[in-house]
Amino acid sequence: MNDEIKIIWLKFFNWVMGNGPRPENEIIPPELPPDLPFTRTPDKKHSRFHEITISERLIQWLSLHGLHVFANFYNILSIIVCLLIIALMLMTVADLPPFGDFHNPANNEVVERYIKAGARETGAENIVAGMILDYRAFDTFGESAVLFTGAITVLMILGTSVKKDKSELKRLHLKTHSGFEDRNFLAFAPSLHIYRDDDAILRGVASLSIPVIIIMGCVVIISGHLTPGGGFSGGAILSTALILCANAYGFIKVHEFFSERTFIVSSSSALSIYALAKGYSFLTGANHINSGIPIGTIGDIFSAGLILPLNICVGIVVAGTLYGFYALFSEGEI
Amino acid sequence: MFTKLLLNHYEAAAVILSGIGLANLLLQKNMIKKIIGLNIMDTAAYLFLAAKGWVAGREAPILLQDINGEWITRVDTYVNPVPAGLVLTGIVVSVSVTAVALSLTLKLYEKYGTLNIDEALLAMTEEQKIHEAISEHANEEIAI
Amino acid sequence: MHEIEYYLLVFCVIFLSATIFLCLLRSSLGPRFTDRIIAANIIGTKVIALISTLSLIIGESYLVDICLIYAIISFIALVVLARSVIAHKNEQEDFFREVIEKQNA
Amino acid sequence: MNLDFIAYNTPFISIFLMMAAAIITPIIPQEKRLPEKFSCLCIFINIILSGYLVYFLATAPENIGFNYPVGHFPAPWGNELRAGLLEAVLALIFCVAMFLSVTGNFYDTVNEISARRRQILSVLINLLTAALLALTYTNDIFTAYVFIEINTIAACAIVAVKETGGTIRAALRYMVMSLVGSGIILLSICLLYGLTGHLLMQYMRLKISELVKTGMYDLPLLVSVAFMTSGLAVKSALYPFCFWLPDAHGNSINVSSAILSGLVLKGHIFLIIKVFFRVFGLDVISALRMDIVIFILGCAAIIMGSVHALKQSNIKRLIAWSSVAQVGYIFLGLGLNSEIGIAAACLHIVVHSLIKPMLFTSAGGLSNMAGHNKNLHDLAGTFYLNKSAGTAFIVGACSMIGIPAFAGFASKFALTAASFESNLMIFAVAALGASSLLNALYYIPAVLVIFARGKNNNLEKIKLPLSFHVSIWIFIALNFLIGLAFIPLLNLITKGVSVFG
Repeated sequence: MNDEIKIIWLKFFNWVMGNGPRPENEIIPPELPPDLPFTRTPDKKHSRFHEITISERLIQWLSLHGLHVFANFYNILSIIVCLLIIALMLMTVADLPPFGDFHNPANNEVVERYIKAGARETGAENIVAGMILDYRAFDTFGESAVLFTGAITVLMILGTSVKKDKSELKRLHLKTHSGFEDRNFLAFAPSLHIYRDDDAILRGVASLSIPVIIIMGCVVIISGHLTPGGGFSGGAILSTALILCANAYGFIKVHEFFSERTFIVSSSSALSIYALAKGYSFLTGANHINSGIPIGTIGDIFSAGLILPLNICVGIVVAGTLYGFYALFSEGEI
Repeated sequence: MFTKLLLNHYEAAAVILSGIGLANLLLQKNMIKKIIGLNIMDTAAYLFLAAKGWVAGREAPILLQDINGEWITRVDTYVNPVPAGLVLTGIVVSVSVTAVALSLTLKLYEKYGTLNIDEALLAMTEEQKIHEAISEHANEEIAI
Repeated sequence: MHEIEYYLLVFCVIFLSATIFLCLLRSSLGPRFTDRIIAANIIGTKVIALISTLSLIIGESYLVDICLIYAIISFIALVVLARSVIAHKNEQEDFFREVIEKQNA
Repeated sequence: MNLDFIAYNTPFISIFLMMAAAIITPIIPQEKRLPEKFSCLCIFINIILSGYLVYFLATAPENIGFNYPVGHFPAPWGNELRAGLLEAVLALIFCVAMFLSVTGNFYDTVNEISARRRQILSVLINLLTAALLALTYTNDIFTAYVFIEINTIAACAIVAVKETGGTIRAALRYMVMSLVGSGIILLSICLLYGLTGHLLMQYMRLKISELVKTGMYDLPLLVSVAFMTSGLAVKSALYPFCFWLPDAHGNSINVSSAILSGLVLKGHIFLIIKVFFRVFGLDVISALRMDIVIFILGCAAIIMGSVHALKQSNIKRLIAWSSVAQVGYIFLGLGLNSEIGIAAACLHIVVHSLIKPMLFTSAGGLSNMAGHNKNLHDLAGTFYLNKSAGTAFIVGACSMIGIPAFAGFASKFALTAASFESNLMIFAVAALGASSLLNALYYIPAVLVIFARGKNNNLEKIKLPLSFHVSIWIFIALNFLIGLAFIPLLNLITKGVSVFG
């Protein structure tokens, strides 16, 4: 009985550790060495300098005796600091107002107005959409600007530098990590999206699903003021359609209709329209002038004043930006 | 205190998560893992905010219709919409920040072939030494 | 909703969460890269089931939309991962072949 | 309320103008350096607008400032900006410093980076200006968070704008440190929202004073103020969190160093002042003992920043470490926890954001003469090749040391005067004196080096364009203006601080 349990436990343990018996006809690539962790620490000693200076001697001594002690000390210290912070925060949390109680300070007159008059004043059925695009629209404007900043920065860092030759990268890699055992070829970033003949299944699935995904994204964007969703989520869905297209049909295919120029012009112009619309609304609001934008009946598609066009603008920007991130990270260019 | 913690269990989980993120940040040497730790910290803050907004027994803040087709705008029907908006903003911010940090990491790897910022420093000082050696050599040649 | 149905759904949620943990274990321990990818994909599938169960429990139909979007995103994540693995393998084999040729020569 | 239309709309228009400029800059053609000229033009318009706002508020019969609702909804429901005398003065100074550091280094960016990157650099400069102005004017703590993030990303990007290994590494380090800061700030905002239910500063303050009276949420309040302060202190390089700064400021190109040191840090510091003054109130801060902590850290920063600067041989790293010390002065004024102390701190913000860009610009001009070498001993004799840069460097160094008639003296004088009213007087005066001595120790050799006629006699004179000389001389003129006539400025700031809370 005891042995049986032991055997079952052993089997489970082996399963967890991945040592279980493998099927006989499984293909194991013979000559490749086993997986290593994501990165590995390279050799301590770079062999280009043969003179030993005093500092190097000190480092050697430390690496023999002191470094382990120091590293352990640092690790233990940071664990203690983290535990202390967690304990402090837990004490703080225990002092906070109870979870889910409607007497909490957060449920005050501000929330009351958002719920009671939100639909009447903004025309949006979705109270959150009305809040972020009308009551607190300046935050959302800043948020789009953050996305724009991020896109421009990534474009600058990854997109405009001089492309290194691949052999140069390999040389660099071999210089720092000599030897076979290293399999961490992040720098080699092979071109992922070439048109390949053995991708027929993926292309079939993509040709069916890309229109559906695009329709889904458009629906989420357009009904942003009626249901959960809006520009940001809809734009993210649209960008997945672009990413799927790049995977199935090759990167060049997407490049035909979505180049870097398209990206910059579309997001700049969409954000300009956004800025103009919001600037008009902010200025008239601050000077107590009626903006004259009709609110419409609650629940219609064409209602809620500026929220629908703003959502569309944000959707364009987000779709472009997220696809741009993907393309820049995988290919180095949009 | 423990009963209060059980009452505020969402917030407690959030602060523990943020502590885990901070520990990741301090202990990991790999930049990508550090960025993951930062993201965990951000996510913990969003969990905290979302927990702040919830009110027991109320619906999500999207207007409902009653039997006559009228919009229900009573306060005791919906939860607090403000944290939802703040979380939305925060998520977009963290997406762009993560993208920038990752792109810098990629560049660092292209330069030095390592994801560890200290090893990059070692490689950088060695490069400088080579540069200085080369320039000194050049000066000597001119002098001759 | 009937009590029994409610408890059944809650049990489903708990069971799914427990199995998600097992998948997480596999995806972090997985000896091969493919194991990790499959584990991650199974987590995605389970999360979709979990969200739909939750939408039944809470009675919010909006959550079903989130299911759809989650399905799209997990599908695309799988495609991209698989493709990067293929490209990675090809590149690696080329590289090793090159080095071996150099050593032989 | 009979407010002038332009003055009333200035806070919003100046932010909005810079953001719109940033949005359309990527589609401006790159010929004839149009993007950079466009951003200079926008900043210049902002200078005029802010100057008019300062004039308007200073001459108004009751200068209490005004709240500007952004959108159609009044205060607790919508976002809000606030413009008082203090904010207007700071915005004016930030715009002036930004304009002069961009024009002063206009020649330098051509040598350093490609045309495509220059276009993106001008986008980033526009965004940084917008974020700084928004941090100056905002009255809503979540808006502040969003603009802090814009500031962070843009600041990291302008460090990495020239792609070398050092800048990438420095930018990455800066990024990680600032993201830790942002995470902590976000947690603190969550806590504050949970406790007060508001995001606008004056409403938060009302709620917090109620809470302090009842004594209910003492620990959460303490934790939230500590987190907010430490998060912003990481971003503004207060001493123990400042080790990212010399790398970031020392490695990047001149215009980036000037903007980062002179302006980006100041935005975050001003936000700390805002949080202390407008969200918590000085009495709550002193009840929670945060002022002592800030004061001690400020003193440590003053001493340790100067000590680290003594060890540097690279001129840009020297100036960067001196920034750490100067940030310490501001925190020292803040830690005195009185209105007059905060006025002195604000005066130091003004002074430092005019001196530091000048020092970086002139150091860039000098090192340009020595073949882009930044080591101190390579700069020997460069004064004779570039007289205006040399003069500016001397003026900046004298200011930093605190010699009378230079701008640095004004803020040191104000800080000393403020410390006389505090019971921490001895420590404050000791720290100020010690740091003046240390400043002299590391700035005077640097000044003497550029006069030394030594081994570098074979250097050729390179003619720099007019924009550099004009900007440098405007910097010098502003320096003397503040140094000789700082009493009216201090009065203006004191007035602003008295209506700030």
